[in-house]
Amino acid sequence: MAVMTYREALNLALREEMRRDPRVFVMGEEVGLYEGAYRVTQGLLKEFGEKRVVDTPICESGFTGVGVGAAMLGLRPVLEMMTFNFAILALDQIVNTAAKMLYMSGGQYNIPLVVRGPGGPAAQLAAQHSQSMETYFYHVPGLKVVRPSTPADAKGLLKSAIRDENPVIFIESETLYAVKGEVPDDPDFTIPLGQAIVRREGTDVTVVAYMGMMYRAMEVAEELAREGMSVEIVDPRTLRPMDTQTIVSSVRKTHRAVVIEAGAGFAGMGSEILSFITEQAFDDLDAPVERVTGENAPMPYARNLELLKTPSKAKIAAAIRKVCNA
Amino acid sequence: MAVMTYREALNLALREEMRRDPRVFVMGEEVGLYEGAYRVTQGLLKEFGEKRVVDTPICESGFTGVGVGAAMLGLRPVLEMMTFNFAILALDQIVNTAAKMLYMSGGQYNIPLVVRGPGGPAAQLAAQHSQSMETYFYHVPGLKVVRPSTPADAKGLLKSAIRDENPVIFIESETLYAVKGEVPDDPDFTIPLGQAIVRREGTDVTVVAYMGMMYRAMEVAEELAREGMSVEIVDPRTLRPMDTQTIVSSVRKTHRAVVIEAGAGFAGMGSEILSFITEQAFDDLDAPVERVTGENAPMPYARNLELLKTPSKAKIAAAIRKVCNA
Amino acid sequence: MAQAKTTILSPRLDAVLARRLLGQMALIRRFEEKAAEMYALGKIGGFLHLYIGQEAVAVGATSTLRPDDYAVSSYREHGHCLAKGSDPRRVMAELFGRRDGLSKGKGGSMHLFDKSVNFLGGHGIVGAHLPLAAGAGFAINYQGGDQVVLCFFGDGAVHEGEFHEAMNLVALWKLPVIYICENNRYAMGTAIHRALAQTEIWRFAETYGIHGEAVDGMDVLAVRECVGRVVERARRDKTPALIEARTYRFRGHSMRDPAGAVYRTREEVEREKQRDPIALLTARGLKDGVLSEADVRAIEQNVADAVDEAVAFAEASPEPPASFLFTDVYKD
Amino acid sequence: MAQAKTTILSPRLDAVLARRLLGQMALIRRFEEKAAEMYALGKIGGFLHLYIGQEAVAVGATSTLRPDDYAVSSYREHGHCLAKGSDPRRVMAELFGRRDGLSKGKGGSMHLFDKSVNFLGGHGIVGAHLPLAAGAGFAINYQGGDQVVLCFFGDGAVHEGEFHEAMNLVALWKLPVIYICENNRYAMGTAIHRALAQTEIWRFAETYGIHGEAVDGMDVLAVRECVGRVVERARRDKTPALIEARTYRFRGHSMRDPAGAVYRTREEVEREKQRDPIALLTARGLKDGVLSEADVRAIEQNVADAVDEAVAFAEASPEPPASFLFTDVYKD
Ligand SMILES: Cc1ncc(C[n+]2csc(CCOP(=O)(O)OP(=O)(O)O)c2C)c(N)n1
Ligand SMILES: Cc1ncc(C[n+]2csc(CCOP(=O)(O)OP(=O)(O)O)c2C)c(N)n1
Ligand SMILES: [Mg+2]
Ligand SMILES: [Mg+2]
Repeated sequence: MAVMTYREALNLALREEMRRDPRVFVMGEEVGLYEGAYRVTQGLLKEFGEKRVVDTPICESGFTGVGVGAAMLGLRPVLEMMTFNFAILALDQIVNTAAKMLYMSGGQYNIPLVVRGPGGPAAQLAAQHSQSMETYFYHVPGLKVVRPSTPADAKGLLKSAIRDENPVIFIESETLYAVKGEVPDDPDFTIPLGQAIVRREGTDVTVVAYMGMMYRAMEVAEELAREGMSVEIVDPRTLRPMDTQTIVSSVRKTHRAVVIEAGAGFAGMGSEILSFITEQAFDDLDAPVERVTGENAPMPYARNLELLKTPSKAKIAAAIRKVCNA
Repeated sequence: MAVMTYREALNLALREEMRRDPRVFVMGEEVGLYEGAYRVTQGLLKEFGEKRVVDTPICESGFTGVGVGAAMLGLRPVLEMMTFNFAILALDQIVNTAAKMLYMSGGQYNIPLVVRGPGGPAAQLAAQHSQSMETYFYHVPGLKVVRPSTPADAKGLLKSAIRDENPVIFIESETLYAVKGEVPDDPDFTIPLGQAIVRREGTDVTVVAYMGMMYRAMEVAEELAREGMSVEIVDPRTLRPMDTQTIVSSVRKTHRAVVIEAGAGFAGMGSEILSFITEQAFDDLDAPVERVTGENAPMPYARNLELLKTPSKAKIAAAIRKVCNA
Repeated sequence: MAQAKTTILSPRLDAVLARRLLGQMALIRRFEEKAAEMYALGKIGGFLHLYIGQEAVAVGATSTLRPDDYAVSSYREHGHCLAKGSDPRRVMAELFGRRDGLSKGKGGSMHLFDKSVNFLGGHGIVGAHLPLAAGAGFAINYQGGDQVVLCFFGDGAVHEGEFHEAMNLVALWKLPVIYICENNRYAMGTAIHRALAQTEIWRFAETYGIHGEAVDGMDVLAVRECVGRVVERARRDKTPALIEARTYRFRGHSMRDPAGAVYRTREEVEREKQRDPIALLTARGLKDGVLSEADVRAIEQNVADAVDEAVAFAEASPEPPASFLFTDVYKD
Repeated sequence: MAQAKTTILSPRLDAVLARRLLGQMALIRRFEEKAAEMYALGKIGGFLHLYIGQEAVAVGATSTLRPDDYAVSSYREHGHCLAKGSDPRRVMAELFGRRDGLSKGKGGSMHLFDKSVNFLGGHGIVGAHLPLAAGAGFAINYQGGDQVVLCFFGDGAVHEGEFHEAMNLVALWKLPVIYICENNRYAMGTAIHRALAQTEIWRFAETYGIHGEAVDGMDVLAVRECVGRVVERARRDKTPALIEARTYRFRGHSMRDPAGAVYRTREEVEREKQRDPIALLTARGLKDGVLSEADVRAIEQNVADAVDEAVAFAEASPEPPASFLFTDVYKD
């Protein structure tokens, strides 16, 4: 185990997979000479050369289409969206071409493509650059969607994503790149897509959260532990396919659930998690599942408003208390 | 009251609003000379001329941006997406520009824009042309999203959408254009956005459904009535803002709910409707809310598979029976 | 850059070539006439976009390819798919939505794919397959191959931003991709001058510093000569090109627009039909003495038989089983 | 179509004009130097893209406008917003995220909007505001006005498909929109020749049959002369144009790329700084005798005062109240 940042873990995953499989290449805006807007691709150009580390013009739809076409011929492209906000320009290529190609071709053309980059709330980047973008992808049959919260997950899941035969949307976070953690050295270490993880064991309530919200929930859990409450935290890690089983098992144990999401709430990921918990564990629930979501507004620039936009620790704690006292 | 088709009702709404307000204009692919791929804009070019009925090149992002820019200067554009599948190419303009402009400008520039056209499952149009597109819009703060099921709703809601000061996503259906119904003649007849309607009164179970699924649920309700079951059907009509109150009140009365959606289910509209019902009426529920959704696959072309893709009457009936027998 | 050449059926023609080109064009024509009948009978559903009138483009262009070269097209792709070598029986079965269709009945008319002949598909979103073609070209270079990619699209795709993105990328990266715009003067009901500020599509190539050329798309030999040249160059030195094939669709935009009479005149359609690519090649072959009347009849009989067989095959093929709804969503 | 002219500070210059142009450029410069300081102090957050080095483009171009004309820009828009006439105090307050900012603190540096001066905003998605400008032009024609729209964007926006869509639309529909590409040779860390197959951006105009022209973007008088010409034409007969202003950013892409040293050499940056647009105009004014050293000092003092006042105003402005999170999501 080495201790490294989330960013370094991603970088290592890319390197290892590029070493392992010559069909893997990295493409995107500023991934080469500039070494990545967020330095995730640092050193890759030097190690692998221009053939495999490809700087593109600013044409998200165009270069995503290039990735899909290259995948049809057997390559394994890893595309970087400088931030996932810009992936909306490539959404047609991702949803209508990449995700549906295997189906439309009756199984002839699978698209082993990874689209990765940071997404979710960032720091004072305002409405267009600070959004929970997973919502555009996780409902789409044919896609897989990953949101890795820790350095080890970042590495293990990115490697699985690259080895997957299907298009995988892999959304990192600007706010986590500097987070440090232990990461297995083994170049064969991978984490299967579709497996949730229990981040913290507890008996009173299950909190489902990922990325920054997972860390915030962990802090709240520690604080509530001092009051004698035992909070279990489950991180789905992959949003599609969702590991409903791990989450539902946890709820069956605790009989209570709180779902947290950074996004604006209405019809977000939290709705689905609340839904399948309620469907599958209705009789085990001692209280309705609570959702704590971002406020229903675009992201404001002003720091004080921004802080109000995403779920605060106070709100998370209140929701936990509410289900526990129900 | 006149009896007319859904298509005619939309056409009439456009005409009336264009007569009423010279700032309203219609723009899109084939809306003028060709009179609309689905004939919704029939006769408009003749009545209003080229200035107000504008054929565009095939550039969804470009002409949507034109609409947004024109709205900034005080016009009230009604854009037609030939089908909503192509709106995905304009999603950045809709989500990042139109929806956020009022907020980003601190209230200076509102965007009174309607984007309308058919969406949802159609007849053997396969994966790229037969999708539930509302999912890309209804979670976005700043947008309103309408799905009108009947001719009267089509007229009344489109008129409200055009008079609204905000961007409204108005998704019709290829499969409903020929449906006939009574439509008020009054040119001042409008239906406020954000109001659900009880389509059928009942006492045993609340079924929430819109568009084609609403009609299918009505047929099932009639069939089940013969068995003595009393099904209430609520049509949300506007998905954002959602009239949670009408839906929850119905559930408080019936104590049971089934939510139907044509889309692929995971993290769809049904998840949100299930969620708020469960949150707000948990103690009134005698059974967990059931979802009946489209299958989790792209839309196949073959007719027999296509029929299996969207919720069948049998599945809807089974879900209703299940919650009623729980 | 070169101006449109209206070389009417100029280049070399021998008996073998004449029979091959005529045979392919006639097959596509007959196939689609039959498909239209089957659509009217309800055997085919959804959208059906016929290629009738444009056959010289697909046939002339693909006739310059090696089997390991690639082609990709839009939703109007029956002709390209057949010209690339797909089995008409499996194409018809796909249109019927049957299990033995190229895509097991899941794709339909707009989404024909055939990996066995390197046909990268029929794509329904206007303009979206242009970057795909660039991606195929990218992969060829990456893999060190010398294949080329032909990408067919309509004049309507030029309206879309993806056209620009794709052209810039192939030019910038020197990808072996030939973009063939089939300018049939209409995008659905929109005449080209109502949609493009500049209607000489081949001239867009200039902007990107690549080779652009217009060719008479009703003249299969002219298409073959022009595309053959740029294909050889692309194979040799990776140079992309933009070819504007000037053609005309004899039918409506789709079966739902059978007449196409609002946006174009009957006279115009009749005039263009005088330049039917099949008739032009037949006349030339007869005149040059490389085809006989008997040859022509034999070809007609052959394609009629092949198409009848395709229909019989499609009819006989079962519906895809219900389980197919859930297969091919993901690959393990 | 015209080639790049390197008319160094050629056209007419009188004292009033000299003071006005120099004053505006100096204000923008000083404003942004101060903003950089405030960013370092944590008073400004998020992304901050400085316009330093490019001032001649915004100032020269907008100097040809009437107040009722429109301008729109990207995220690098402080200069355009100030040049269009916004109050520096409210701009600084916006950067600070304060209640009295142009957008009540909700927009920040990348999203300045000012309806009072017809500034249609700073937009963060590269290329996305090009169609907006076309829409403004459309509305002007619809309303029967004779205003024009200036749309400022970087060379990087030319990579995007929306560039093509917007150019085609304004050319096709004859909209009074002047597209001004500020070619500073880099899109973030990507030198233009690494991203565009054809780097003479003004030549893209040819494809659409509209007027294209390159101008020395360091020469405020040249910009003014060139844009003035196309603005008058657009006002008169609705002709759009594409102007390529050749310029250079002296700072990094944003405050997070302060050096910008990986992708360009220090020598290059130093060489370009020799052509500082403010120094060039000052020298010309002094040489022509329309500016005195005292004038220059007075201007410097004025803008320093104005910027200090802007900072004081921003500091004094309160944070937006919590309730503002939920206002302006919808308009009633
Ligand atoms: C992005 C997108 N917008 C609109 C459509 C609807 N549509 C299908 S074909 C077509 C016209 C295309 O014309 P052209 O490219 O000239 O091809 P042709 O049909 O003439 O072969 C349109 C508008 C679509 N499929 N995709
Ligand atoms: C669609 C989109 N893709 C990527 C980005 C990230 N990005 C912000 S600025 C920029 C470079 C733009 O360069 P240019 O247009 O030349 O403008 P300049 O910064 O030089 O003024 C990039 C890639 C973005 N904002 N939007
Ligand atoms: Mg066409
Ligand atoms: Mg630049």
